[in-house]
This record gives sequence, C-alpha cells and structure tokens, in this order.
Amino acid sequence: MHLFIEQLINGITLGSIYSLTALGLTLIFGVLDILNMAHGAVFMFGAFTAVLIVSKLGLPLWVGFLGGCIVSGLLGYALEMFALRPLRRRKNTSPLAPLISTIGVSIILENIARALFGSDTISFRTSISDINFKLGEIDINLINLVILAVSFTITILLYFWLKNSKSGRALRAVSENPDTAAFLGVNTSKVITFTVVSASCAGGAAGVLVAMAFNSVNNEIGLAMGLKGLAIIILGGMGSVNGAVAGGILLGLAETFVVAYGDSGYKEIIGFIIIMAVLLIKPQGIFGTTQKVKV
Amino acid sequence: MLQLKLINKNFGGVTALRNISLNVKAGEIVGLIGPNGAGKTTLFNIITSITKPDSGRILFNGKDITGLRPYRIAELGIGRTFQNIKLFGQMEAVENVMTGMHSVSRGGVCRCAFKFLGYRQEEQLLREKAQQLLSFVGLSGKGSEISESFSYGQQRRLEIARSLALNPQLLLLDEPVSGMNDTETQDIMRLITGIRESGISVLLIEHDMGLVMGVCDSVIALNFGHVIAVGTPAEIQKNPEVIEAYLGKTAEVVTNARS
Amino acid sequence: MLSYLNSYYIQIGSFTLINIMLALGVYVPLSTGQLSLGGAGFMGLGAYLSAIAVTRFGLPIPFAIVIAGGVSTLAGILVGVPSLRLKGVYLAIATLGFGEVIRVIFIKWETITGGATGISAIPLISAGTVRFLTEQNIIDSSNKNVASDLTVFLILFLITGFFVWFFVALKNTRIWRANSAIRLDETASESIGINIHYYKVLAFSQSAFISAIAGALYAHTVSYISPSDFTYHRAVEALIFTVLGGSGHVLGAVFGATVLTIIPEALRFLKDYRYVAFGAILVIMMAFKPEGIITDNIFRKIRKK
Amino acid sequence: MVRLKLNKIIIIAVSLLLFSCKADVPKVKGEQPNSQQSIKIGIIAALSGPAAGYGNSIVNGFTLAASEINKAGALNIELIIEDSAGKQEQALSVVKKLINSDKVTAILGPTLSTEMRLVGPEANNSGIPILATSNTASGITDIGQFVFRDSMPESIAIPFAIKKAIEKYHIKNVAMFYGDDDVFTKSAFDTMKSTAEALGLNITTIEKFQKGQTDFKAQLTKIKSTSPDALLCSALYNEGGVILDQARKIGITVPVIGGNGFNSPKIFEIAGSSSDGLIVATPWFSESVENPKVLDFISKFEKAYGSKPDQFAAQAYDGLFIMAHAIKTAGSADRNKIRDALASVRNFNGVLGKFSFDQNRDVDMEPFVLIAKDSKFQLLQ
Repeated sequence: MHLFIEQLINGITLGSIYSLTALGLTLIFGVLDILNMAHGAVFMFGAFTAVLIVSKLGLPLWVGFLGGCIVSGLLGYALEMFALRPLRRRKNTSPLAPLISTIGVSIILENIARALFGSDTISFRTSISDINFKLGEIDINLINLVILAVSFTITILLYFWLKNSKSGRALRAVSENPDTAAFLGVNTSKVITFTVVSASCAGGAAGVLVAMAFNSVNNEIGLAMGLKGLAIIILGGMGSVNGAVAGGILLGLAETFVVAYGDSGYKEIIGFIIIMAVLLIKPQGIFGTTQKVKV
Repeated sequence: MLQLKLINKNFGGVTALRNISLNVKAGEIVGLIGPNGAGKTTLFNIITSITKPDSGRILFNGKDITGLRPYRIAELGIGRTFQNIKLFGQMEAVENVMTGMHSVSRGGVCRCAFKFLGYRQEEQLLREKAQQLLSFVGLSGKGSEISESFSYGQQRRLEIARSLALNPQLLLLDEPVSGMNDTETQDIMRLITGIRESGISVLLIEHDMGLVMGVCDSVIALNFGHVIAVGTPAEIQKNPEVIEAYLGKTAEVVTNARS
Repeated sequence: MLSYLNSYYIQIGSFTLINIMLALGVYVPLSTGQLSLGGAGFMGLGAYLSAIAVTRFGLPIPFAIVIAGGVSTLAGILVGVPSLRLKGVYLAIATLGFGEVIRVIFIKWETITGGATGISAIPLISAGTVRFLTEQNIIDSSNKNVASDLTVFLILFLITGFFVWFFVALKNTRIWRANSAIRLDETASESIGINIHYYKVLAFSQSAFISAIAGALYAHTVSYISPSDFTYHRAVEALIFTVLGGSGHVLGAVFGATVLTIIPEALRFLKDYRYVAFGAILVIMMAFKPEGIITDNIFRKIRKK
Repeated sequence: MVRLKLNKIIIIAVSLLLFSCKADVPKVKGEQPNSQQSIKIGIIAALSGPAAGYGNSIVNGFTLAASEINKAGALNIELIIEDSAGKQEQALSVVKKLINSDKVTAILGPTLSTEMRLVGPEANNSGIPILATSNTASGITDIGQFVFRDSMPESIAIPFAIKKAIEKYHIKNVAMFYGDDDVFTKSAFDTMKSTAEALGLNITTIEKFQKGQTDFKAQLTKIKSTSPDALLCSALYNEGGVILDQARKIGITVPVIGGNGFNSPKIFEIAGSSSDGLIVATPWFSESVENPKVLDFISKFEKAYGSKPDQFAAQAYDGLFIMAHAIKTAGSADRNKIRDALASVRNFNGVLGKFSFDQNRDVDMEPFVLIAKDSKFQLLQ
C-alpha cells in the first residue's frame, strides 16, 4: 500500500512542476495567441543558472532560485523584444510566423547552452537534497515537499494576481480583446512584455525546481519539458490558468502511474497520446472555451 | 424555384428565425428587407447550409436540399455573395472568377498536371468565359490585377462576377450596394436587371429602399426573425407594420401626414 | 572521369534532394492552409516499410519503395480525415504527436523493426545498377564507390525532379486554384462549390506519399535506419526549409531545402555556433520577410520585365 | 519600390554567404611534400551534440598518442579530425570526405555504434582499415575485413562483472533498468539479460527509461518494492549518474552493476557519494600498479588536458599506437598491407595491458572488475 502513496507523492511533485511550466505557456498563449516553443529552452536556462550560482559560487539555494527566475525573465524580455515584437508590427503575418520564430529562438538558446555548459549532465548538490525521513512505512524526501510548497505558492500567487490586482485585470483584458483593452487606456505593449517576462520567470522557477528535484541539469531537458507543456495546456484548455494547473497534475500522475502499474516504456509518450486524443475529441480541452468562427 | 418551409433557428435561447416560409419563383427578383438583426444574413447562411436550421425544410426546384454540404448546394446552382466581401485577396481578379467555375469545370490531379485530353483548351475556354463575366460586371480591363488592390465598388462587382461563374439558377446577393454612392448603385441596379434577363432569379438583402423598390418584383419584410409582410414593393412601402418595424411607434403620425 | 568526382559533395547533394522532398511534404498541405509537422512520422513509416520489405521479405527495391509509398498514403488519409476538424497550430501539434507516436512504435515493435538498434545493411538503390556496370566492367573496384554514390544521386534527382515538375505544372490549374482558395477562405471556397474536405485530405495524403518516398529513398541511401532518425527535429527542419524558402511557391521549398542543407555543411567551421547561426537566420527571416525569399510577386515582377 | 529592393538584398546576401563558405570548404588538394613517411589518418569523433563528452576525451587520447609517435620520429602521423556530432548522416558525409577529399590511409572512430553501422561499410568497401576505439555494441567487426575494434564489447565485459558480483555478494534476485531508445544501452541490456538468465538469476522486474529523462523516481520506487539483491543498469553516464543518485536517495542500497557507459570519472562528479557500490568491468584501470605505462600515461594526459583520462581516452591512445605499430610492420602506406599487419597484432603492450585481436578482428583480453568506493574505482577482490 505504501508503494501507492510513494508513487502518489512522486506523481504530484512531478505534476506540480509540470503545472508551473504550463502556466508560463498558457499565459503567453492567452494574451498573445502564440505557442511559445522557446519556453523549454528558457526553462533550461533557469535551471543552469541556479546550478551555476549554488554549485560554482556556493551561494545558498534561495539565491540560486532568484537568480534562475531573473535570468529567465531577462530571456523572456529578449524573446519578446527581438522575436515577437517585430512580428506584431507587421500586419498580416500568418499565425505560423511566431511559432517558427520561437522555434528559432529555442535552437539558439539550446546551442548556446551546449557551448557554455557543455553537453554533459551537471550535478546539483544542495544542502537539503539529501535529507529524507520516514513517515510510518513511507520514504519521503524533503525536496519533494519543498517543491510542492514552492510551486503551489507561485501558482496561487499568480492566480490571485490575475484575479484582483490591477495589472492582472489589465492582462486578462488584453487577452480577451487587445483592441478594446487599448481603447480603454491599457498600455497593451507594456502588458504584453510584462506577460512574457513573468511567464518566463515562472518557466525559470520550474526549471530550478526540476534541478532541485532530480539533482541534475543537462541541455536536453528543455525540449522534452517544452513539448510536455504543450500537451498540458491542450489537455487543460488553451489559455486557461486552472486548465494548466489541472492538466499539469494530471500528466504528472498519468506518467507516474503508467510506470508504476504499466510499462515504463510509455512514460514519455503519454503526453503525445493525450494531445492526439484531446484534439480529436474535445479540441477546446477541459476548461477551454470554443472559439466561434464568425461569418 | 426556392421554397422555405417553417424554418426555425435559435442561437442558445435567442430565436434568430421563427417559422419562416417563403418562395422565390423562376426569373423573379425578390427583395428581403428588415432592420439590422432581423435574421436576414442568418437566413442566407441557412439556405447555403453554412448554418444548419433547427427545424424546417428547404426545397430547390422541388428537391429537398436541407442539410446538404455547402459545396453540394453550389453545384445545384445557388450562388451567393457575402455581406463583408469574401474575395480571394491575393489572387488576380480573373483567377477569382475562374476559381468560381470550379464546380462547372472538370479535371482531376493527373489531368491538370499532365494536361492531356484537351485540358489546355478547356483552361483557355474558362479564361475567356471569366473575361466575359468581368466585362459583364464592368471590370473588363482589370483581369490580371490583384483583387486586394480593387476599390470597394469594384470588389463588390468582382464578387458578383465570381458568384455568376458557376452559372447559377438562383443568386443570393447580400447587401450588394451597401456603402456605395448613387451612380454606383445605378450601375448595380442595371447589372441585377441584366442578370435577371439572362434567366437567373435573384434573392437580395438590401437596406437601400430605392434599389429594392426599383428592381424587385416582390419583397419580403422580416422583423425579429419572423415574416411581417410579403407583397409588391408598392404594398410593402405602405404597410404599417413594416414602417413601424423600421421607424418605431410613431407610425400613425407618418401615414396620416402623407395621406 | 569518375574518380575525379568527390562523393562528399555527391553525398550532400543526395541529402539535399531528400530534404527537398521533405520540404514539398510540408509545402503541399500548406497550400491548403494545413500546417503538418507529421512529415517525420510518414518519412519514418516509408523508410521502415521499405527497409523491412527488402531485408525481411526480399522484395526488389523499386517495388518495396512503391509499397511503402502506397501504405503511407493510406495512413495519410487515416490521419488526414480526423484532422479536418483541426485548424492552424492545433493541427501542427497533433501531427507532431503522430510523428512521435510512430517513432515509439518503431522502438516497441522489436521483433519487426529491430527496436532501438534499428535495421542495418539495407541494400542501396544503386546496388542493381552498380552490379550491372561492374559486369560490363565499365567501372572497376577502385571507383565502384563513387559510381554507386553517383547512381544514388541520379535516381534521387530523377524522382525529386519529377515531384517538383509535377507541382510546378499543377501551379495554375483548377486543382491548385481550389487549394489556394481553401487556404485563403474556407467558407467562401465551400460556397462556390469546392469540396474542401476532399481537397484537404488529398493534399494531406499527397504529403504523406512524398514524405514516405523520401523516407524509403533515405533508407536505401544510408543503408541503416533507427528510430532516432525520425524525431521532432526532422519535422521542424522540413517546415523551416519551406517557410524560409517561400511557402507560397514550389521553388521556394526547393530553394529553402537546398540552401539550408548546404549552409550547415558550409558553416562547419563554426563548430558549436553553427546551429546558433541557423536559429538566428530563422528569427531574422520571420521578423523581416515572413513570406520567405521566393514569392509570387518575384515571378510576377520577372514576367512584367 | 521598397519591397523590390528588400528581395534583391536578401537574395544577394544569401548567395554571398553561400559562395564565401564554398571557397574554404575544399582543402588544398595535392599531397604534402613527402619529406618523411607522413601518414594521413582520419579521425571521426562526436565533438558536438549529446555524445560530445565521449568524443572529446577520445580525441584527447588520439592527439596525445600522435604527439608521442611523431616525437619518437619513426613515423610522422597527420591527424585529420572531423566532427560527426553523433549524427549518422553527418558521420557518413564526413567519412566520404576523409576517403575522397583527404585520401586518408586509415580511419579511427567513429564514437557511437550507430555511426559505425554507416561508416563501417563505407570504409570497408573503399578498402580502408578502420579501428573503432569506443564502439561496444555487438556485431561491429562482422561489417567487413577492414573493420577492427580495440574497445571491449559488452558481450565480454558484462558477464565478467556479473559473475564476479555473484561470487562476492551471492546475488539471487536482480532488477533491470535500461534506456530502451538508444542502440548502445539497448544492446548492453540484451547482453545483461541473456547473462542473467544463463546464470539462473531471478529477474524481479525490467524497467525502462528514455533519453533526456531526468525523473527516474517512479521506476526506482517500483524497483525498490521488488527488493532485488542487485540492480543491473544499462545507461550512459549522463543518465547513469542521476539514476545512481536518485536510487540511493529513495533507499536502494544494493550493489549496482553497470555497463560500459558507467566507466568514467564523470560518474563521480554527477553521483558523488551515491556511486558507492557501483560495479563495472573494464579493460582500463587507472590504479593498476603493475603496468608502468599507465602511470606515465595518466601524468602526461593530466599535464596536457588538466583532467584524468577515462577508459575512452585510454582506448583511443592505445588504438593509435596499435595502428602506428601496424603501419611500421607493414613498412608502407599500402592499405591492404596495413590491414594484414593489424590483423596479426598479438600481445601488444599498451596502457590497457596485453592486447590482441582475435580471428575476427575483435578484442581478446581479460577486463578488470572494479567497484566504486568514496568516488574512486578499486579492484573488486
């Protein structure tokens, strides 16, 4: 029985990290209608920065965490400035242009990471990574709880910030209809930049959590996490925040339990099976809204 | 030719159309009028089955065409234009019209690529027919220009030319002269009567009473999704319900003043 | 004469031709407004079907390639019909998912596909011709290798040439006008009598066919395939060839595939930063010239002069 | 007018970029002046991409060996090093370049077994001897007469490790954990499985992982629940280190028997103290006292590259010496003579100990079985 609970904890921890990553993707999609394919790469850079700060410079973990978020935020700013803003200025670009441009950015970031950090896995020894304790039969390590705590606090913070803070409402207004929002005096371009930066910070935070959870970072994790993020926001409903959280937890549990009770060979492919199933049966996902085509 | 029987359609509680029945006889020009939101465009969408009716039948030349896919309806000979002009912007004008001839031309993938069985002559024929249609609607010299670069009036006429390309028996025109000045409206009026002379019946939605009164054989007035009056243009003009629908409560004052 | 030719360049030539076919695999559905990233999946399908047919059942190579193409076209229809409901980015992600699922199937079906170890010793398409040439001792063992590479290149050239010619010929015809109409405005196209479902699935299965043929030819060019050859990167590469070259015109896909296959080889001296430059080109192109280099109005201007 | 100018600039820019690069790609043709018997040897290594870690240490081994050989004076070796980025297509392009543009006498590499499946036949058909120094999958030397290998295949190393582990720890039940989407880890797993079944071990569970994965907790928790006496794990050191670390963390303390991928000092960097109890069979043992060449090689390597050599550097180092030895005995740059000389190499004394080729040009030597303790490998007595 305790095996089930241990796997449950594994699943929820993994799920909470997936939700945090997906949050970043959903925010950008909600406001800009763009699937940010570079999100995985930003996520990876957050992880690498944290590892650099903690392992190489020997600073405490929370400094690493902040460092990770700030660097990914800067990357988000650069992404918005060089890749997305020129696209917005041109009038009738195809919806594919931002998709391809962000793919370009992800190729750049991945190869810079490989050149800077090499292609090997770098270990991430933190003070709390080795403490674990037994709760009755069950082995729990502190790291899982820290990750759960951090990811939930960030999710809830984002949730309330969106719901009742002024800039949060402005963001939702822009995501509903950019033109009317501008008409009502919302400085849309500032809000858009702010969204991309905050989404990238969330991605960076998720990156640091992964580094903490699995004690390792290499430049392959970006791509895998990016694609999983897509599966989550499609499952949860594009642009819906609670969809991203629920989708993340669901995918985390699904992957863990397919391993625990099924064939662990299918762990990586669950994400894609979900994408195909959801798109064919309920394209707008659990919480999404259907976009009506007006004639 | 075209009969609608008890068409109902509501969008989540809002009844757009209630028990609509009407028919269009061969060679006739029928006007469809009514204030904004009366359900005129929805009716067009139902006839061309872009939207499915909740209930009711649509008969064309006696054949039940409810629920057929839009391209099947076009093949049967019902052409249409759109309120907000849906032209193929990046294509040349003549290409727009030639695309309109899709259902009346033949040629699978291989025939088109290898160009055998007289494909080249057929293509040439299509191009000539398209040029004729362009001159018919008054755009003769502008065949090879990109449709996006056309003026508003010209784009309207190009869309009419394209809808004529599948040589329809019935043509649905959705506000053909909205946003046009008088001279352009006169041209369109001549064009519509010209279309009728070539044996094509027309059902048109229009707010410009001058056009409706001048061209239509009979007029159907819609308000809040149901038919409030049917008759010749003269009858409709005097019908109190129609005036009330357009001008609101003070209808009596106006009729007394005039008579 | 043969030994003068250097198979390093012939090899790059062959890979360029395969990439051109993959780029066409993206271009054709794109002409009806469907962005498909399933090219890698169909390429894998074609490669494995042909490799298995030849290595396990001993079928002659041309026959195996045709079967691989045919079966993949059916698969294209099977995937194409349900994805009619999907638009734009969703279709891209779903077809990407399809590619990954196909790749995992190759990994799982070990008995047939050899699993992760893949299939090796696949005979080259030039095997027959080279044997014939050696018997006629037109070539001897010294330049046998170059001759085989050259034959591979020529066969690829003929097939790719046929595809490119086919779609250029199709350009201003009834079929292509229907495709472009659907891309520009689906509702308008349907209301003037175009069966948009038929043409979209037709384009999707044509793309599956071309990608599968490219896969089969790839298998018989490199003689070893494994699931890791048909990943997400391959699908994205094909997309980038078409979009950078110019998604509005057949020659755009050809130009994009050629330049972007040769540039990484030419940028070999940049070592790790080679792909950074590759990514940067993408971002810059999208920012300043999203419709790609070869566009209709270039030809229109040339015609005008 | 602006649009037109833009198109022109773009097209000119792209073609300029294209031609400017073209100019420098083809190397100056024509042989260098043949002052002293200078032999061109092609090296194919993954210097970028996921396998760059292995590729770089291999090339370090080659360059160190080449400098020593050239200093000794009997032979002047010119290494032409090409990066295959661990991709099969690129490896094929590169081997054709070495054979046709650079016209090399012999080839060393490529790094990965997958690349050898393409490169091997190409070199073999062109009659150029090729010596793999890091491919451990089975069936490499069956590709052809010109294909040699000095890296011990898994089929020899793994049974040694498992037999030794059973002797020492009386293992009955084993769990297995392997990467199912990489040809190297998959073929090592096949060998482990057949050996375990041959020795009558009871396999409690077989778990899989995929490349790029970092979360192994779900699989490891399942393995722990089957309480095995040992864990047979087939992975490259990138994933292997993380697996070791996470396994120890969730309480799997039994010995872990690893495939060749685990045999690198980087395991200690990644897994740290969790690597205790890792058992690996390898031809290279840096602490082996009785072979003087080893200490000399380690000091020279450390002086040249600032880090200790791993198995891949050692096998590369010996590989070039074996090739040089064959060229000397063949007495000329004729490829067939070199091939025959290579095939007859017996009891060559290198840093890996006594090395000889068996009759189908594969490795014939006894590996050491090592166990990790406090981030260091030592002999498993």
